[in-house]
Amino acid sequence: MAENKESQSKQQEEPRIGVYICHCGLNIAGSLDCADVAKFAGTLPHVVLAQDNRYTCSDQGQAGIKKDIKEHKLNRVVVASCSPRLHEPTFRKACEEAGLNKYLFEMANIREHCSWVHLHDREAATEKAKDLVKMAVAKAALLQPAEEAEVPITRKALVIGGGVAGIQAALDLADTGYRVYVVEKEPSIGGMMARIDKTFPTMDCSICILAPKMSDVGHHPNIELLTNSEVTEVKGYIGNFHVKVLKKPRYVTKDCSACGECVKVCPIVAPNEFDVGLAIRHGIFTPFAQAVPSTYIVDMNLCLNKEGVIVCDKCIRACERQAIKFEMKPETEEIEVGTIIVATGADVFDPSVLPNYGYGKFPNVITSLEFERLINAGGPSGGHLIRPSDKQIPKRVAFVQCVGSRSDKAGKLYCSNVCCMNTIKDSLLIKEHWPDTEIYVFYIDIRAYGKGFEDLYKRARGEGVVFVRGLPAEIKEDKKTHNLWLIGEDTLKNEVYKIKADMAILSIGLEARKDSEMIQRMLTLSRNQDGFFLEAHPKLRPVDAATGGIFFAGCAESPKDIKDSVTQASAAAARAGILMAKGKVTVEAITPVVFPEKCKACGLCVKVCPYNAITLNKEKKRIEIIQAACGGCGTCAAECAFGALTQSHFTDDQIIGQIDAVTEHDADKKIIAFNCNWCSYAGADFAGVSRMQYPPNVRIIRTMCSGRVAPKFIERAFARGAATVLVSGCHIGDCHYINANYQTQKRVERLWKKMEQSGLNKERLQLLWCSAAEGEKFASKIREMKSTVDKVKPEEIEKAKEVFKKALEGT
Amino acid sequence: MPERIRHAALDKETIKQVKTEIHLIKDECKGCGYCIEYCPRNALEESDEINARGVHPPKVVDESKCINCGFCTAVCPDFAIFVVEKPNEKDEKHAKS
Amino acid sequence: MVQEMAHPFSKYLRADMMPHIWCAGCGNGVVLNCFAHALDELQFDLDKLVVVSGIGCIGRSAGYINADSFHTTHGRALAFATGVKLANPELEVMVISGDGDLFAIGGNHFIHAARRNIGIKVLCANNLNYGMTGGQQGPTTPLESITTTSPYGNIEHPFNLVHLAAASGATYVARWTTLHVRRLTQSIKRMLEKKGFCFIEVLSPCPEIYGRYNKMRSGLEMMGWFRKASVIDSFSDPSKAEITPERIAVGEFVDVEKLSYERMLHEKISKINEEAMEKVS
Amino acid sequence: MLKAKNILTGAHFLNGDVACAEAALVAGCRFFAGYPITPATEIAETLSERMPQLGGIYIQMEDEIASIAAVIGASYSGLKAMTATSGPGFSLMQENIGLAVMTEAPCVIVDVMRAGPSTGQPTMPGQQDVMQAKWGSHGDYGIIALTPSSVQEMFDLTVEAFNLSETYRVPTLLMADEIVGHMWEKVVIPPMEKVKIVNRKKPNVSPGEYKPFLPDDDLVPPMACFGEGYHFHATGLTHNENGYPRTSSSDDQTRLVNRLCQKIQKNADKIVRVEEVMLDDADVAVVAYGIVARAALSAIRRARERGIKAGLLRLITLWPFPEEHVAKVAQHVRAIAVPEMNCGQLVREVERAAKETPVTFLPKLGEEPHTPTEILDAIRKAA
Repeated sequence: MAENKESQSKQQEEPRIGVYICHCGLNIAGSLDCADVAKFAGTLPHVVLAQDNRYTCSDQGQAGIKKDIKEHKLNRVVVASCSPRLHEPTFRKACEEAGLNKYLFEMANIREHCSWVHLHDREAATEKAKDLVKMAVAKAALLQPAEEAEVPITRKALVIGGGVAGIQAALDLADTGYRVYVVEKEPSIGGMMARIDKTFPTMDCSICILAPKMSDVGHHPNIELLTNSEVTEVKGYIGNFHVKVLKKPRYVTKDCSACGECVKVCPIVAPNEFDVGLAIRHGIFTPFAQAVPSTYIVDMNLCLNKEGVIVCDKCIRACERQAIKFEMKPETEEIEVGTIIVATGADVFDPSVLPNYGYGKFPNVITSLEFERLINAGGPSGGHLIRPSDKQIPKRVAFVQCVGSRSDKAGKLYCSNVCCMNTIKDSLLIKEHWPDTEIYVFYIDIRAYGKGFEDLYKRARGEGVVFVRGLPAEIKEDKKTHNLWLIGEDTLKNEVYKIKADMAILSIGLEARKDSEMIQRMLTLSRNQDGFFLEAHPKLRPVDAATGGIFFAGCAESPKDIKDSVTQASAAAARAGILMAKGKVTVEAITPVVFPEKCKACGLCVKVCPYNAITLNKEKKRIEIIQAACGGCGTCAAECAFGALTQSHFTDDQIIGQIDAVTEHDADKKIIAFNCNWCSYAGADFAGVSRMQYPPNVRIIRTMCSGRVAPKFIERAFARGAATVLVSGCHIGDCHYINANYQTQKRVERLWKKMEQSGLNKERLQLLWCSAAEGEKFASKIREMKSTVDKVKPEEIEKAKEVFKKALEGT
Repeated sequence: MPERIRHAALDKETIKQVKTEIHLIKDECKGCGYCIEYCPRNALEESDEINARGVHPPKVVDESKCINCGFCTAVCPDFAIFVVEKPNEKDEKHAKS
Repeated sequence: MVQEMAHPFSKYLRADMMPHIWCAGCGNGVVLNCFAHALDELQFDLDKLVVVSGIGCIGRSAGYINADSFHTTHGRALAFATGVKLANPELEVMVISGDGDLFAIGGNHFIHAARRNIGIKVLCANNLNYGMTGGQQGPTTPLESITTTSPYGNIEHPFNLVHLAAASGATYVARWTTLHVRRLTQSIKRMLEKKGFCFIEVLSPCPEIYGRYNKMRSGLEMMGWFRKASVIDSFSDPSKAEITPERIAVGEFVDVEKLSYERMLHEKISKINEEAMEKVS
Repeated sequence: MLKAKNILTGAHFLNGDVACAEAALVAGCRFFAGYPITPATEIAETLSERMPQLGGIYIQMEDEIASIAAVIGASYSGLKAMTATSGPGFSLMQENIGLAVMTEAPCVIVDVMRAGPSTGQPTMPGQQDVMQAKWGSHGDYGIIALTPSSVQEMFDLTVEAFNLSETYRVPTLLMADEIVGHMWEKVVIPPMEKVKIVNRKKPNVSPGEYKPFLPDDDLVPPMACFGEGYHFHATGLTHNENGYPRTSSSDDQTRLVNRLCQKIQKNADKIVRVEEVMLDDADVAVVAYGIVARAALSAIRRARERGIKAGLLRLITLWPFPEEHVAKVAQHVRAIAVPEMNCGQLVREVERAAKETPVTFLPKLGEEPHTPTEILDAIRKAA
């Protein structure tokens, strides 16, 4: 409590606030008037300096702030720019370097929450920006300096995904000496690289260079490999993640010697997913020869032995080691890690959605991935490029580029990054085996930007591969011969082409994993509009997630080739390693502050604390806080009826300051939103990043957890004439603070009852569970509430003011 | 693996399809129906005929469905059904030549 | 579809005793089938096998197996088998009998044979009632089951046989149902490989008698119950393996090594004789 | 295997139970299963020490039912097997004595009779089980029962019991009494080669042809044992010559039960043994067995001193009952006296055989058998 007194003394000194409005190039300035906002900021209380600049986050932007702190004796700084989830750490650092306690810095999010979501209403956006700045300034005036506590970091890492990126990251960390858990949902690690034949530009055999790394992972004393497993729950925070992993049964134990006798007798046959179905596998199988672990696996969807009844025991008899155990059950392993590397990879585009290319209809139209299996000596055709229709080696082969990439009509807008070079490599492979094959490549642009790429491209041209600019409009098939016609326009010659080919290979793009959203929710990550995970900073923190202690590697973050994946993996490993080497991390000073004189020792806060960080000392009739155990949700402060508890940096005064600022005028047109930092605030960010447009009426107040939102805040908003209030948090069960959002639900429900009893339209108070992935859910909720705002009559506003007037007392 | 499978396997001919003979000792059957109920391939069904014990013994719906898992043999309380694997034609040919 | 061929297991059965006397859907045939199957897989030397049974439906199985066999008085199979095994330890002595025979009238012999760890292998077909005498309540009849002597519902707590066997000192204890034919067969093989006292309980449908009174009129219905309720819970605590309508814990519960009675006995005999010889010389 | 101590020979001072145990070993018994009970316990105790020394099996079972069942099992495994008990245990064994009869399992059951009924007087003598010996198990069957009146005879008859049991494939009972069992006397055991030992008939046909219950002319089927490759079946159910159950055929029932009775009846002359003392000119005969016969012997001697022509017919075989011998004696004497340590059991058989000749019965209960004087008085009255 000493700290508290000290801060009170600090409070005495007059706040001198500097406000910086960032243009972020045109990201902000493009849709609102930054100069006007800055001018307005200058008029606000305690503001001694307000300016707008192009990139506040740039070095010179930061230098400016530092200079001003010294010259203008600023003791508070407000930057209005992007999401604090992105740049708060940057600016806090700048303040510290200038000798200002970083807790005296505040941000207004006028990009994700304003300019990007109100692209077409400059005036409203500008007004909203002013409000957001006003709120920030109001809070800033009440900010207090704080010292951060240190928490230990568990020196163990979790790597999600066992592709080449995950493998590299795991090996780097394990070699550094950290314990690493690798979780892979497929039966074997290896990922996409294991399925590719050769790598560009060096043309090495892909599996030949990968297999040794795979077995290193399998045998490394510091690595625990969990295949056929999925991460089902992640709780905790940087340095202290509690992870649940579901280990699905293989029905084959480690005793398996991979002799393959079981496969010979298994009566069940199915397409092998690893070969994209071009080869068959059995009910018991190993996906490919070099699989790690080599332990076989039973596909229970196909196996005849269901519900614990062994109908067919051929494999059991065939297995000398008696390694087949149909008794195996799913197990959940709980692990504690300090850092997490997300290397979940990417899916490939499914071209069957493009009717004009006839994929799925015409047997001789295949994807580049299927090609990799065909040309692979270990593949279904033993390395012979044959046409599915007649198993003949094609004389004329066509490659079609950008299938599912760079298109606003079919597939994704972005360039998938690897397809050009992959096709060039593939064309050379064909030439190598069957030199007189005629090869056509239909493209938009050839992107051979990387080291050695251009040479490879030249070589392909040299070998007579014909590059035709202009994708085919359609592919036709000769029903009898199954030969193909590719018809389109050559945009260089400006003439229509109709080229016959025995086989067409669709160079399919990469897209975000279908299950990315699950990972996003569990780890409270952000994604860009293409669905790939969003790094903390595109330039300066390219492998960090916004959430501390989490890093990205490989295609999970964006499409990239093997080299880049490996590079990023090593980078992620290094970043995680730094944290774990330090062994401790400072946590934000957002723990509770107690005012003993007000405490009645009722023990309500003790009950609601998810971390049992509060104890009730019955003799002394007071509560005690265990700072280290506190997660910083603030739900205790929200629960205390006597104002004996508050959360530092999110104090009652500060939040009420924000509420009062925003409700000063036009309150009856506004939606006061309380968003939790981890899910719903990130969700609102996601809406911004995805440029989802919604009405400008909403003003978001950020709390760490929706559990911090005390009823009195909501009541005060209504008492000051707000039209509507939104309380938004993580989904029940996904709460970043274990279960603090149960309290949110209880409190809102209590208020609804109160509103009903006092004849208020309870629709004016909304509760929204919104994950970081649900930008659209947030946007549509705002649209919905806008219509409520329009419906609310003045007398209803007045009535609410009356009902909740007690909320105006105190503070 | 997430990709949807669009092409038939190239090596599907190479898979030996087990050929089996299902032997029914009809008059031993007491008609419990276990073989019919638990055949994973539904290769059996109750016949209309009435055997020496006055019950309907099973009949083979489609022998090609049978993959010789042998469960009927193992679960029959009356030793009234068993399956033997026919030698694969190809092998036979090899054997002959 | 042909008929001439002989059933693969026919050589393990006494052709002139077939067909067996059991009802349609009775699980005893399945138990017999699995036993024959296990013998076949082990290529077991039938000259070394003695099958001993007690009284009850399954008691007839001794007569059906083509090996030396003896059909004793009610409850005494184990006592008789004890004499057989001790008199000629080379023999594999297999007791196949029912829950009533082994655990009501024969209960005392069971716990003592298990306690001594004499190398007898017990295969118990548990049909939850006295089938041969028309379906009376017995030591394994579930609570509230209707039988001809518990017309108002059984109020006697049934034995949990695997718990009883484990507590009495058996070195191998397993429970399966007649639906788990593969695992049962493997269990029987395991049992035949072991040296000490072994016990396998097989839940066996009795549709004609038990089922008739308990809403499971067909073997299929009783097998359906096994399928629904069976939970494979190997090496879990046998004391928690009571059979209830909702849950039938199946699996292997005990598999330990312990010197068998006959082994200890014959070691003693050699020991005292060697000592005596030394004294003489 | 090596024998630590060979079987006992020569003259020894033993009690009846020990003599019985030693005799069993001489007879080739290598399996004993029993349950402690007074006054037979010493037989078990002796064999628990002696069996292992000869490589035989001693096991104490959980009760007498188990004991007799194990004995039958051991017999089918090819060993000569025995159990020993007294009244209560004998009652428990009855059902499986029936099984031994039905499955024709050679085995010996020693009943050292004590005073019943029920627990009665465990340490006191009695002759109250002699009828149970014949009729104890349900159904009709033939059985052999011997009764010793001295420790030497305890030895001799135990050997005899095994021989008969092996010869006729029938459980054979040695009906001793507490006094004979606990009495110490000199016993002379001849050298092995002088002792007559009989072993069961083995089949001389191939397993294929073997019918386990197809009798020879002596009505006794040769006996294969477990593990000899004959793959035969035996059951307590009525069975045919193959040993297969025949639960509803009256022919099989009649054929089997008749043979089980007749193989004893028809061979009775070969089985039955009695001792006749001074009967040739006797006017009064005493018919006695077991320890009582010894009092009877001195009684007839004292009668002769007093000029009464008395003689003794001592029954050694109780079952089959020595009918001819009694009838023959009855024809020459005026009266017969039958002293028994019960309320009148075997006397009924004597009356049946004696036809018109009057029979007086001397019952006796309690710790002492009849005194010679008591029997002498009876002889006087009869004379």
